[in-house]
Amino acid sequence: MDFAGIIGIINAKFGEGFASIDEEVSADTVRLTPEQWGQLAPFLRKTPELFFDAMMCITGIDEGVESENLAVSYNLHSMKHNHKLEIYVSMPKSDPKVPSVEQIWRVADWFEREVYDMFGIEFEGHRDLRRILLPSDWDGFPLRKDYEFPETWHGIVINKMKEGWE
Amino acid sequence: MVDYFLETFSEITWLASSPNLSFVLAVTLAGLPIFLFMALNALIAVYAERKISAFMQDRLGPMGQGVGLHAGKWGILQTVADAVKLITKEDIIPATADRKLFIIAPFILFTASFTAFAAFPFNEYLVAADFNIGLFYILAMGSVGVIGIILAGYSSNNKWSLYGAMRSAAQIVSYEIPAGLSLLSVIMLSGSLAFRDIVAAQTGTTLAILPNWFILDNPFTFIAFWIFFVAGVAEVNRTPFDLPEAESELVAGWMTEYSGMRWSFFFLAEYANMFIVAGVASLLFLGGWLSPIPGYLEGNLWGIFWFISKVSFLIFVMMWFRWTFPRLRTDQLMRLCWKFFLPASFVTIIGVGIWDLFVR
Amino acid sequence: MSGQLIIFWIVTLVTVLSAATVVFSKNLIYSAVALLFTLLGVAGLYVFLWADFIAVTQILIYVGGILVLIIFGIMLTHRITSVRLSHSSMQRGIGGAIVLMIFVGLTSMIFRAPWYRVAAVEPQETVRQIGRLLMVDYLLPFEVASVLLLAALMGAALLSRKVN
Amino acid sequence: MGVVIEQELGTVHGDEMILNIGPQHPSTHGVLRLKVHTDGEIITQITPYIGYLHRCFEKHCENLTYEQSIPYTDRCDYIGSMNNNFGYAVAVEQLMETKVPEKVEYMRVIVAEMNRIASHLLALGTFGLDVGAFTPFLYCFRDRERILDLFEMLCGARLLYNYIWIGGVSHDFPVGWVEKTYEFLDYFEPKINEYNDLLTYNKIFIERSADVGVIPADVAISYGVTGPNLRGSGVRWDLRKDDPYGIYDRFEFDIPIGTGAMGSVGDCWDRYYVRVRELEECVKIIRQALDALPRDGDVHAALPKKIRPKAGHVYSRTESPRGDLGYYIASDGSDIPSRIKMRSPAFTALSCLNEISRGWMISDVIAILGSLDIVLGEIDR
Repeated sequence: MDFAGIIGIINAKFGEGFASIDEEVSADTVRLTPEQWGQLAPFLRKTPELFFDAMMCITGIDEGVESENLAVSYNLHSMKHNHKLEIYVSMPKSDPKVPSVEQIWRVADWFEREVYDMFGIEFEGHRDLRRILLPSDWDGFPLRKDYEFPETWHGIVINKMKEGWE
Repeated sequence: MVDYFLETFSEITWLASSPNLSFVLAVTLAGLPIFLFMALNALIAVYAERKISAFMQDRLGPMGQGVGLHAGKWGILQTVADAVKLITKEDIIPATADRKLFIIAPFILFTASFTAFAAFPFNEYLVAADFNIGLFYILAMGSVGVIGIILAGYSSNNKWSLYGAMRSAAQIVSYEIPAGLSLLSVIMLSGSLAFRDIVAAQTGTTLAILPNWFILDNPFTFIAFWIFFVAGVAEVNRTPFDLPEAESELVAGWMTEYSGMRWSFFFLAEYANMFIVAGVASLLFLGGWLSPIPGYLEGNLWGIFWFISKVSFLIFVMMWFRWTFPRLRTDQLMRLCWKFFLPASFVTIIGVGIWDLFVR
Repeated sequence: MSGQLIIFWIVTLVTVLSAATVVFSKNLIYSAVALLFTLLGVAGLYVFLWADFIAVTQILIYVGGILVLIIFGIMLTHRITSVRLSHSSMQRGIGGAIVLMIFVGLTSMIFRAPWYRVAAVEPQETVRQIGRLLMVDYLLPFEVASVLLLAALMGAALLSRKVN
Repeated sequence: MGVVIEQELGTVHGDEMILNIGPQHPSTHGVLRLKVHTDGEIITQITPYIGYLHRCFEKHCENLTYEQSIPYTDRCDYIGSMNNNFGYAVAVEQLMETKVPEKVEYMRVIVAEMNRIASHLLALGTFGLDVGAFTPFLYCFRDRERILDLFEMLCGARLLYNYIWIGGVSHDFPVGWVEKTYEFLDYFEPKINEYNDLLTYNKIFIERSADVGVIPADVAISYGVTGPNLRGSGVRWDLRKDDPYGIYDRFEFDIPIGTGAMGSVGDCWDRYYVRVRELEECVKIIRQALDALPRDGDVHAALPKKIRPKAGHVYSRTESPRGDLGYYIASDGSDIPSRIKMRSPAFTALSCLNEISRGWMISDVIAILGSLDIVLGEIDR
């Protein structure tokens, strides 16, 4: 099924204008709010015509220091129908919360933990939201654009990046 | 050999006057070669294992080039270098280990295989102490060694060691039964537990040209040989039964915390045990020191040669196993023992009895 | 004193001392290890009685089988090794008196008994005799005993099985 | 740190013992720590702890230009570096809408498939090692060595190639390389039977791997398990055929899947055997590509002078030896990417470990881990 068809099915269920196509970001990406994503996710997995059974990737994104927004991008794929969909959910940096899809796609368990680890986005409903790559007592979320590198860690001095290295 | 020394000493006047001294001397003189032999056996076997594994794996193994600090031509001195390294290595005892048991464990294991060698004949006369229940004695001493393994695993206070020790204890205790039962068929045929009588019963020929060894005596002893040999491989914890020290699972099993000299005692014991298993198998089933061509190439020195050759061949087969097979799992190991080997060894006992009564 | 006597005393000393360690040790696993030496010592004593078969059987069964199971049981039992064994007893007076009486009784019996003395002869072929006794003369008791042991084995397997 | 560890231990039941496999252990294939709850030797729960090899790949990429990130992708999956380069190059080219020359396309397929063979050989060998077979490991390394020699001839490096660039490759094939590759293929094809004789059909090996660690197809898809692991579960899915990138649609090859020949579909043996069969398919592809390789052409013809894609993002995935290797690249229009995310196949494969290894024994977990063919450099990035 092509992208327009998928949008058609979604809008038929949730009302016209629910899934807005954002030409600026990418041509085949749906931009959603966290609440909308919470409603849509089970529908995408269960509906026989869509049947997105594979979650390819979950990416956390910091939209830049100016925009004050964090985002999570979900790349979905249907093994049965061989069609893809990208969902782009953005939220303010002050209150980064997204519904968890960990129980719908099991692979999201570790992907969401990684996004939480790197961006501090809370996935509501995740059963085991811990840091995954960084030590459990790490401060801050390193992939945010405004992240300040710590000077020491447990008394170990961290060398600053040398000047002039680009 | 103790008796031989005592006899010799009684002819030397200054020794004959002091029976205590001559007794101690005789025991020492009989025991020392065993110790030397165990060390030599490990040296040669380790070198052989390296070279055999290397040739099986398309490599050359240890190779020395030129002179100086290299390990000799073809790496012959490699194991000597290893031994020097092990002796000079720092002796580490983990802080949380049970010190006394940790120290005593390697010696229990080593002593068990050492004392087993006492009853081991290399030919008709070359034996440290000639028992009339030699075979039974060697089996008993083999079962003492497992206590050393369990203590090593327990005292290290390490989970890998504990797992290794538990696996090892379960494995050795289980495989002792089919190993012992499969030997019974030979004991039934020879009617003795003394190696001298067992080997003597194998002299002569069968089917005109073949040597009258027990492995060729009847189909049941042929099966019994394989049961004993495989169970023996399991008892010395070698691949495919090397679960207690399975390096990909349990790091090094019960030996994880050992290093240097203490570890080398385990090592000596392992190769000594290999020799014992191969030796018992060749004494009981392959005619011991008898020549493979009955009537030719016999004599005392030829006897030692034939015996060592048979043992070396069986040790080579064990090494062949090791570099070919993957490792079994604990439950598969136990299933093999209790569901296949144990019934099969009972069948061999009954079968040999029936064969001896009716077929012969 | 002959060389054999020296060895006899060494074996006796090892047996008694390690037996004492089994009783007095406060660490369970040490007791088990001391038991190893006790059993080996007893096996040595059997050898002095010309009972080589019994000596080796002692090692094979008690050391190789039963002691391994004891140590196995200690290792598998949860935290049993850290239990401090206490030897405090309530009835020291009476207990001591009874022990003393038994000691005096046994000692006096050893010294008074008219021991049957024969010249030491080395019996030959004990194995053959034992085999004959077990397989010919006492075959029925031997078989009954084995059936009993089999029943005990099956009972143990049944009891230890997890009921799900 | 003491406090942290105590918190991690959680609830332990009476008969359970906690065993830490790793971070230093002979068969964790790197620095991986598995916290294993065991009841005797039976596993009741596994919690993998990763991140010991985290080298901030994604943060580095935010400070480097597009082409400077290529050596970093090498270091993620250091067993299949060519495929990592390839995936990254494909993703950036998709973002920039670059067309690469015909010759480069063929060269990329050849080196990527060669690297797939090398990677699979390592996977097969180490899986054998994990179940206790030492010799097949060295046989695999013997043949892998020849591929590494060819790569060394090609670009000077044996593991971290930095060979496939955005819009091209770094060097043309040196004189004699193609002939040597043909020679290698002739040498290698009969060797596959050697592995089969030695390990694949060994009775003990089948006992250890058949029916162990079964991943049913639906569980595999839900956990995002891809590549040979997914095909071992009986799902005929290969990006080279189903979503072709580069010029993979021009080649004739099969997609081997697990059939449960020795046990049930999706067990360790199936995953192992899929890799063995894929070796043959790789040889087929390389032969076709070598036959069709254009003789002349400049491999640097399409290299962009300045890599500055327009604002936007792309998610592109390629078939690495371990499965779907995805790159999510977001550009803000400058010459430095605003976000690069690598979706590594080993990461998702490892996440299903707890699900598939509960109830098995410690030895089986090592076997299952070996059959998943993880590379910690890629998981931790």
